[in-house]
Amino acid sequence: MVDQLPNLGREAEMLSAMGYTSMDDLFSDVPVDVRMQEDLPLRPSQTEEEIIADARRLLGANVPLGSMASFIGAGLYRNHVPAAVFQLVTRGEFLTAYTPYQAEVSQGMLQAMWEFQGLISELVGLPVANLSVYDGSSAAAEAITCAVRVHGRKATQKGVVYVSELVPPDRWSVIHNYTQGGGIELRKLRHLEDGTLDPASVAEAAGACAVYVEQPNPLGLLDASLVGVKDIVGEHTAFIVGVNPVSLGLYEAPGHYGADIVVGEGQPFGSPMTAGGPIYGIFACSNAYMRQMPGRIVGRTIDEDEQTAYCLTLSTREQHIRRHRATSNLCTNETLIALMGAMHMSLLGPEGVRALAVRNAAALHAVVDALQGVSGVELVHPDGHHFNEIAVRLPGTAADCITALEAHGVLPGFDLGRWSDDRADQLLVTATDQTRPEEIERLATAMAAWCAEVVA
Amino acid sequence: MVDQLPNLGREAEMLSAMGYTSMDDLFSDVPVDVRMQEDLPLRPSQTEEEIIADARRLLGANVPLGSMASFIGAGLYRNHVPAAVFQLVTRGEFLTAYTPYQAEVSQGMLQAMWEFQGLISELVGLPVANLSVYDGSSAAAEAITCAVRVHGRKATQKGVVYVSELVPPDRWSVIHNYTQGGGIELRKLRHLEDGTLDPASVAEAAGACAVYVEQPNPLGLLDASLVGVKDIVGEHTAFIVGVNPVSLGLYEAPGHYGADIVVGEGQPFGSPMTAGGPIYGIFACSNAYMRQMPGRIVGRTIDEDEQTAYCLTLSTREQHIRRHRATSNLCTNETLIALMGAMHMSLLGPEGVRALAVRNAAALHAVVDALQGVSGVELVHPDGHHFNEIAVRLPGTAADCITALEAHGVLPGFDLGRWSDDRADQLLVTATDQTRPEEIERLATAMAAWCAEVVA
Amino acid sequence: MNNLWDHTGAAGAGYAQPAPLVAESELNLATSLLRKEAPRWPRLSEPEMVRHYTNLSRRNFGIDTGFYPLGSCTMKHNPRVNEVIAQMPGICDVHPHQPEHHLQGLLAIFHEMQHMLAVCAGMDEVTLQPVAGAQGEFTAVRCIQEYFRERGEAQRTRIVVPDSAHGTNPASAAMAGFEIVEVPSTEDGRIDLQALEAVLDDTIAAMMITNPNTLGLFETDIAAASELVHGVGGQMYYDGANFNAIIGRTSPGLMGFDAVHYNLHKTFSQPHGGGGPGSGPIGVKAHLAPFLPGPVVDVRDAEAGERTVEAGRWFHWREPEHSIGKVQQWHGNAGAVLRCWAFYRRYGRDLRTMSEHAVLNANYLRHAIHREAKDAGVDHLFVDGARTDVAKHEFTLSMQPAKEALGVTAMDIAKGLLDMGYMAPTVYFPLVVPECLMIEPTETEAKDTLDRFAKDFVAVVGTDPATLHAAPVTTPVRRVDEVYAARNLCLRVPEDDL
Amino acid sequence: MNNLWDHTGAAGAGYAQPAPLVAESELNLATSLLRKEAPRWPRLSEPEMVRHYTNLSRRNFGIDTGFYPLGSCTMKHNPRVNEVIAQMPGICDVHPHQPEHHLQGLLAIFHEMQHMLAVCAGMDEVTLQPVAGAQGEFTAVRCIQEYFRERGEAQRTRIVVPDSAHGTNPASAAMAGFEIVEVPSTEDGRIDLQALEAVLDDTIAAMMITNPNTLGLFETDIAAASELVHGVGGQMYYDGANFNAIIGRTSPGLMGFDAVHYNLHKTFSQPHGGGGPGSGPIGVKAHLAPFLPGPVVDVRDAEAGERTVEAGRWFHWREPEHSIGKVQQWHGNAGAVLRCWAFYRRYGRDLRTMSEHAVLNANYLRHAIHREAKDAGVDHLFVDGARTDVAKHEFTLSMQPAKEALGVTAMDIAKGLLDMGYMAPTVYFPLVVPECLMIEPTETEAKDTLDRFAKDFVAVVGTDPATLHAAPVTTPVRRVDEVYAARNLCLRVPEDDL
Ligand SMILES: Cc1ncc(COP(=O)(O)O)c(C=O)c1O
Ligand SMILES: Cc1ncc(COP(=O)(O)O)c(C=O)c1O
Repeated sequence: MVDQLPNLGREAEMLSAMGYTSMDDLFSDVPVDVRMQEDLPLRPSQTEEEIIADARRLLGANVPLGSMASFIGAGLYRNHVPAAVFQLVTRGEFLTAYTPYQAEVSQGMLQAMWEFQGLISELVGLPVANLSVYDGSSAAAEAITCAVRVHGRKATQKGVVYVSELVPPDRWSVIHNYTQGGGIELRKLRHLEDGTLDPASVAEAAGACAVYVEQPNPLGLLDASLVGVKDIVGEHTAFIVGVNPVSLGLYEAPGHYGADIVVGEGQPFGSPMTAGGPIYGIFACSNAYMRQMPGRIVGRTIDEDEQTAYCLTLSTREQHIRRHRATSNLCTNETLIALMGAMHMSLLGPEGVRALAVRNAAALHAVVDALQGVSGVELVHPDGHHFNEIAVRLPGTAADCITALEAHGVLPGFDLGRWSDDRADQLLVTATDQTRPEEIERLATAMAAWCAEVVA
Repeated sequence: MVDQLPNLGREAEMLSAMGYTSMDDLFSDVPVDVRMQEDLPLRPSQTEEEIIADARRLLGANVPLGSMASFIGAGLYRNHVPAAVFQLVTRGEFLTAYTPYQAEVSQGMLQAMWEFQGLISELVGLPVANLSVYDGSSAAAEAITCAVRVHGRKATQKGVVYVSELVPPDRWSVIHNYTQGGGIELRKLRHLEDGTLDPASVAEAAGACAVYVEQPNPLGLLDASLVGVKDIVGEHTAFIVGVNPVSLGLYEAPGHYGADIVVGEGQPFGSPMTAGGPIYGIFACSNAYMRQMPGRIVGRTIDEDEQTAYCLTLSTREQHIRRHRATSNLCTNETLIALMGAMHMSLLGPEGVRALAVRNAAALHAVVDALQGVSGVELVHPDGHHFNEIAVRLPGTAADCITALEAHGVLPGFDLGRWSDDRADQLLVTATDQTRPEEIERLATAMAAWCAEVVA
Repeated sequence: MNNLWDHTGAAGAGYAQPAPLVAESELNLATSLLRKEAPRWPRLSEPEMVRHYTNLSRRNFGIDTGFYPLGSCTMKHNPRVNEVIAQMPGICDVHPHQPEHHLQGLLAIFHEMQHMLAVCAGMDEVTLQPVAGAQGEFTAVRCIQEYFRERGEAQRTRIVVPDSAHGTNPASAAMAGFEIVEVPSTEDGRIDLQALEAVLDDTIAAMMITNPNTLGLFETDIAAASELVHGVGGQMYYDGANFNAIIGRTSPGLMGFDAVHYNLHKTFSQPHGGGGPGSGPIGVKAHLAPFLPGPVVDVRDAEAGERTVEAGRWFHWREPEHSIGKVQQWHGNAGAVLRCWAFYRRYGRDLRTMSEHAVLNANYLRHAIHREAKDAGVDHLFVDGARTDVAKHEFTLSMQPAKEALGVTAMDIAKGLLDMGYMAPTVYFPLVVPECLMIEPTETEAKDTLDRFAKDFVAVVGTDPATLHAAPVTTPVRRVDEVYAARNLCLRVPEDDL
Repeated sequence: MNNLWDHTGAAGAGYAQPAPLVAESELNLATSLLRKEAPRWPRLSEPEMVRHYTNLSRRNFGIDTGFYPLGSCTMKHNPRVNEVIAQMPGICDVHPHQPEHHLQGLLAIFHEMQHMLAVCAGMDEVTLQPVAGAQGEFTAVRCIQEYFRERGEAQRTRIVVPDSAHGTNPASAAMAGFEIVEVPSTEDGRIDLQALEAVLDDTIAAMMITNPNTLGLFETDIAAASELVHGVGGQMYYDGANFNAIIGRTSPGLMGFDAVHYNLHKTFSQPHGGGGPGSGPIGVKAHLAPFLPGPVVDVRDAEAGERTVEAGRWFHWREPEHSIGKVQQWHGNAGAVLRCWAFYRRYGRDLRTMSEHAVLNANYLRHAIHREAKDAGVDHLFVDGARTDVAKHEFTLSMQPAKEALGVTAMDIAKGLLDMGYMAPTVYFPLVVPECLMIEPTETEAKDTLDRFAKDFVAVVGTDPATLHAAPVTTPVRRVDEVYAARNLCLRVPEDDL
C-alpha cells in the first residue's frame, strides 16, 4: 500500500493547507447514521512479493490446459498469441488510457480501432464493424435487438426472432436476458438429423425480424445450406450469422452469402482463453444496420490542419447522448482485447490467416482419424464437415469419460450433456492449431482403454 | 524467418531497380577462392511457436533455484525485482536503442543513466560514478588499472597492487587477465585467522599503487578494520573496495571511510541472476580518479535553447577517440541492466534500501540460528558479523553434502573447496531477502540428517 | 502516420507457422463453402508490426504518461504486479468449463472477491459475472424485475433516475424493459426529495442513484430518499462508479440500498485499456440474492481426498434458486477480477485509507485551484459546479463565466490543458452543470502533481481566447473535426487504398 | 522534464516489503560499521516511478520507433519471442555454480551455439564467455599472446591494425600489453598490401581486421594479407562486427583467419539496450583452442541414470588445457546467448538468406539515394566514401563537397535527419572518410522504408544551410552542447538539489 499512495505521510500538510486538521473533516458531510463505525473486517494489506507468492500458489493450483492433453473448446479456443502482441499491448499508453474522449491525444488507439474495424470488415465480408462488444454472446444478443429495431416496423412476424436450437443454453440465456425487455419472442430454428438447418424451419422464419444461426455451428459442423438462407427469409428479415473468426481464413465470409450481421467470439485472434474473459465480441453489419448498431465506432476524419485524424463517431446512438433511447448501454467495452486481436491479425496477413485455419482443420482431421480407430466411439454427424470440433457418441456418459480419462492426463472434451440431457453420451472434442500429435495419441490410447472397460 | 525479413519475395524487384539479376551479383566482389560452396550445415529454420516449445523444453530441464530450498550465492544473489522494472525496461525505446550517440533523441536513456550515476554515488559515498561496466569482476580489474594509471608515477612500489587473498579464483583470474598486460604485479593481501585483514599485510601495502579488498568479504564477513586502511596505506595508494551494494543499505559507504574507488556487482539491484549474466558492474571513485575512469559517463548540460539536457561526456578517455591510449576498451556495456538497477533503486528509496538490507541480514540470522542447532556444523568465523553469507565447517566434504541434500530438495550452499583445496569441508551458505522460513527448516532438517549419517 | 494497409509485403509475408499436422491436400474440407477471395488484410513482417503499434502507442495518452483527471472515471495507477499475475498459465490457459477440482485456485479468488465486495458495500451476496458497470446495472435491474415478477408485482414498470445520472443508468433500465422517470436535482446538485416523492407510486420498481453523486457531493438525504422509495415498495439501486470515495467510511448498505454494481476497473484498478476491459460485479441484499445470475462461488467443508487450496474448504459453483440466467456466457471477466483481487490484497482493510486519500487529493486540488486562481485574478472566470464545503473524490467547475465574458468554453480549456501535457477533465458532464469540467485526481497522484496542475490550470484559464480556440497545437494532431467524421463516414480502409 | 530527485515522498515512501524473518532488534549487526546517513535517494511511489520511466522512454529513440541506419552497429529488429524466452525461470532463476545436472538445458543451448558459431565462421572452437565485442577482442588477443609465450615467441609484442579500424581493436590489444602498429588504407579504403608488408616482421603477433571493412567494402585482398601475416609467423584476427554481411557466402576461416570475435548483439540480435548488454564470443582455429578461457561446453555419451535433454548426450563443462583463465567471472552473458540462440533457430541454415538481405538492402538504399539525389540535382553535394560497384551490408558517404560548397557538415545532415524522424547514421567514422556518414540499414527494413529514407535524405541534403545548422527542432531537446558538458562537469544530482 505504501508504494501506491504518493501522499502517505503528507496528509497533515495537505489538510492544513485547506484549513483542516483531520481526515474526518473531509467526511463531515456523511451523516452520522450512515457512517461505518468499525474498521473493515478484512485482511491486512500485503506487499507485492506476498501477493505474487499467493497468486502463484492459488493459480498454481489450477490446472492449465497445457499441462494435460486437452480437447475442450465449445466456444473458446486454445491458440498462440504471438509474443509481440503482449509486449505491445502492455505499453502504458495503450494499457492505461481511458476511452478516447479527447481525440487529439488518443490518435493511437483510435487509429488502431479504425484499423481493427477494417480487418473485421474484410474478414466477414461486410462494410461496417464496430470496435467490439463484450463477447460473442452479447454480440449475438445485441445483433438481435439491433435487427428488431431495424425491422420492427416492416416485419410480418412482429417481435419474433428465430434462433438456432443448437445455440448452447448459456448463450441462449444471455440472448434471452438481453431481448426479453424489448418484448422480443425467441423461437427455435430447427436443425435436421444430420445437423444442418431444417429448410422448413427456415421458411417459417421468413417475415420474422431476424434469424440467428452459427457457422460452424456449436457442434463444429459447417452447414452449406446457410448460403441459401437469405434468399428464403427475404429482405426484411435480418440474417445474422455467428462465426468462429478463424474459420473464415478458409471458409466463405457470411457477408458474401447474404448475412446482414455477423457476430462472433473474437478470442482466437489475440486473446488467451483466460477462464472466459476478458475476451471480445465481433460485430459487423451492412450499411442498413449501421445507425442501429451498438457500441463504439471510430471514423476517419481531418484535423484543423486537414491532416488525417480519427475520432469516435455516430455517437448519437450511444447512452451518453441518447440515454434511455440508446442502441445499447455499452460504455466500458473490450478495446484492449480487440487491440490484441488487431495486432494478431495484422501479423497473420491474408495467407497467414488461411494457414492458421488450415492448421485448425488439420488438427481436427488428425483427431477424427485417431478416434475413428477407437472401437466404441462414433461420430454424431459422420457425413458432415467440421471445423475445430466434432461431437462423438460414447459407450457411456461423457461425464464418466472425462472423469476416467483424467488419470491418463487427458481432458477429452466437453460434456454435451451439460447442454441437453439427451446428449449425455456425447462428447464435444475440440482441436486447434495448438493441438500436438502426442496429445492426440494420448487421447486415442486413453479413450480406447476406457471404451474397452465400459463395454466389457 | 518469413516474418523477420520484410523484403522476402521482393528481391527481384529490388535487384532489378539496381540493374542486377541475382543475389550473386551482390557478392561478385567475394573472390572465388574464399567463397563458401555449400549450404551451411545447420538445422532448418523454425517458427516462433517451435522455438518457444524447444526453449520451454530445454530451459525446463534446468533446475531453477525457486524449485528447491536454495542457499547458493557466492557473488550472485536471489532477489525480487519489482514487476514495474521488467515492464518498463522492455519498452522498445529503451530496449532497442543503441548507445546514445545522438543526444537529442536519446535524452531518456541519458537522463536515466545520469540519475543512475547519482544513485550509485550516494550509495557508495563517492562523488563520481560511471554508468556501469560489464560486471563486478571487470569492475575490480578496471579499478586496479585505473589506480595504476593515477599512481604509477608516485608509487614507491611501482606497478604493485595488493589484492585480498580471499578474492575467489574466478575473479582473481579476471583481474589477472586485465592487469598482466600493463605489467602490474598482483600480491596477496593477507587475512588473519578470524577473517579480518592482517594489519601487517596492510602496512606492507603502503606505497603500492592500490589495495583491493571486499566488504563484506567473499565469505560474507564484515571487517571493521577496513575503516582504518586508508590511513595506513596513505594518499598515494588507491584504496579500492568491492561491495555488495545491498549491504550499503545498512552498513557504512566505503567512500565515507576513505575508499578511493568502490566497485561491485550491481546484480542484486534490478537484475535476476540469469546464470551469471547479463549483470552489471558498479564503478565509482573520487574526483582524483575521474579522468582515468573506464566506461561511459553522462553529464548534465544545456541545449541550444539553454534547456537542461544530457550527453555522454569525458569521451576523450574512450577507445573511439583515444584508441590504444584509452582508459579501457569498453564500448558495448550493460546500460539496460544498469537501468533496471536504477529503476529498482528509485522504487526502494532510502528507507527501502535499508529495509532490504535488514531483510537480508535477518534471513542470514535465521539460517545461522537454524544451523547452530545442527550438531556437526560449525561456523568458520563464529565471532564475525556476516552479511548474506557465512562459511560453515562440515563433518564431511561440502561436495558430498551438496550431493546428499539434493534428495531432500535442498541446495545447501556453495562448495568452498572449489576456491581452495583446504576448504573442501567448508560450505558457503547464502541467505537473501528471498529466503523463506520453510527453506530454512528444510535445510536444517536435511543437514541434521546428513551430519548424523556422516558422523555415524 | 501510416496505416496498416500501407505495408506492402509480398504474398506469404507475416507470422510464420509450423506445418499443419496433416497436409492440406489430405483434408476433407467443405469445398462448397471455401472462401473465394482472401480478406484483403495488409502484409507486415514482425519488425513492421512492432514499429507500427509502438508508434501508434506513442500517439496515445495514458495514466502512465501523465495526470489524467477524468471525472467519473477514477483513473488511478495500475499496479504492475497485477499484469504479471494476469499472465500466469493458471489463469490464461484455463477453460471456464473445466471441472471444479481444476479451478480451486480461481474459485478461491472469486470467493474472496465476492466476500470482500459484499463487506465493503454492506450487501449480502455478490456475483462477479457482469463484465462492465453498465452490464452490472442491467443485471441488477433484471434481478429486481424478476424479484417483482416473482412477488406478483409486475406492475412495477418504471425506474426513477436523477437528471444528473450517467447515461448507462437509463439505458440499462430501458434495455430491461423499464420506463424511465427522470427527476430533477436541487440547485446545488443534490437529490430533490420533493420532486422524488412526487413521482413515487406503486408502479416504481426502483430508483438508481450514485453517491457521492455525479457532482462529487455526498447525498446527505440519501437515507431519506431510501425511505421514500422503500415506502412505495421500490428498490434502491446504487451505481458504484463513485465507490472510490467512501470505502470504509460508509456503505450502500448503511445508506439503505438493495443492490449495487461495482466498477472494479475503476475502484480496483483493472487497467482501462483505452475503453476496456472492465468488470462490473453486483452485490445485493438477501431478498434479491436468489435472482442473481449463476453460477456464484460458494464454499463447503472439504471431503476426504479433495485437494484444497485452503485447508478444509472446498469451493464450488452454485446456481441461485431463481437465477435470471446469464449475462455473460462464462464466468465474467475472470482475468480482470484476478487483477482486482491483487489490487485488493495490496490494501486489505486499508481500502479505507485509499478512499481517504482519493478524497484528500480531490479536496486539496479544488482548494489549490481556487487559491491559485484568486492569486492570478482569474477566479471570476469559473465557479464551482455545486456549492459545498467538502467534495468527495471529484468536483465540478463551471466555465460559464468565461464563456459569457470571453467566449471561452469548457472544451477550449480542455484543449488548452492537452497542450500543457495533461489529459483533460471530463467535459460537459453532468449536463446539469453548464460548461462543466469534472475533475477527479484519484489517490495515486502526488501532491506535487496536484500543485503543478492547479498552477497550469489557472494559467490555461488566463490564456488569451484566441490561443485557446486554436488549441491544441502540441498534440499529434490539431483539433479533430468530429462533424466532418459524422458527415463523411469513413469507418474502414477505403476500397481504393487496398 | 523532472529528474528523480524532484519526487518528494514522505520518509518510508516507496516499494513496500514483507517484514524481515527476524526482528531488527534481535539481529547481531556489526554496529561499528553501521551507516550513519542514508543515501540521499529520492522517494517515489510506484505511480510516480512508472510515469517517470515511461516518460524518459518517450524521449528515447529505438529501432521500435523508427529507422536506425547506424553504420557498424547492425540495428536489426529484435524478435519479440526472445524476450519471452529470456524471462523463463530456467534462465533467470539459475545460478552458474549449480551442478551440471541442474543445467543440462542451458549447456545444450551453449553447445549448439558454440557449434553454430564455429560452423558459420569456419573456426574449430568457440567460447561464449566474453560479454561484448571488445571483450572478445581482448580475449582472443590474450589467447594469441599465451600461444606465443607457450611457443617461446615472446618477442611478438606488436599488433597491426588498419587506420580505419574500430577503436576497440587497438584499445583491446593495448590492454593486453601489445604495441600498436597502424597501417594506412589505400585510397579506395582497402588494405594496402605494400604498407602491410612494410611493417611485418617477427615481432608481429597478429593483424586485426574486419571484412567487409569499415567502409562496407569486401577486402578482396584478404587472402593475400593472411598469407603475408602468416608468412612472418603472425596470427590473423577477424573483427566480427560486420559478420552480418557474409554468413553462408564466405567465412573468416576461408579467408585465412585464426581467431574471430562475434558481436552476437549485432549479428544475432540481442537488443542493444541503449548501450548494452552484448555478447562477444570468440572462435579460434585448433592451435589456439587450448588457450581459450574456460569452461567451454563439451559433450560425451550419457551414462546410465543421467537425465539428458538430448538422447544419449551429456553436456559438461571442460577446462581448455592451457586456458588463459577467465575474462568474466561466470559463463558470460548467458541471457544474451540464449536470446541469440532463439534468433539463430529462427533462421537455421537460412542465416545465409539473412545476410543476403542485409546486403540487398544496403545496396538498394545506396542506389536509391544516388538516384534520388541525381533527380533532385543535389548529387554534387556528397560522394561515396569509397569507390565500389557493390557494397556489402553498409556504405559510407562523404559530405565533404557540401561542407566546401555550403558549410554543411555531416553532423548537420545527421541532425536534419533527426528532424525527419530518423536515427542518424554513424557520423565521422571511419576517420579516413572526411565528413563521413556510415549507413547500415540491416535486413529487417522494408523496401518502402528504404525508399522513403532515400527521398528524405535527399530532401535534407537539399535543405538550406541555415535550417540545417539550427536542426534539430522537433526533438525533445535542441542541439545539445557537449562542450558545455565537458567544461561544466555535472555527473550527478547536485548537492543543492537534495
Ligand atoms: C457514474 C457511472 N455509472 C456507470 C458507468 C458505467 O460503467 P461502465 O463504463 O463500466 O459500463 C460509468 C462509467 O463511466 C459511470 O461513470
Ligand atoms: C567494427 C567494430 N568492432 C568492434 C566493436 C566492439 O564491439 P562491442 O561494442 O560489442 O564491444 C564494434 C562495436 O561497435 C564495431 O563496430
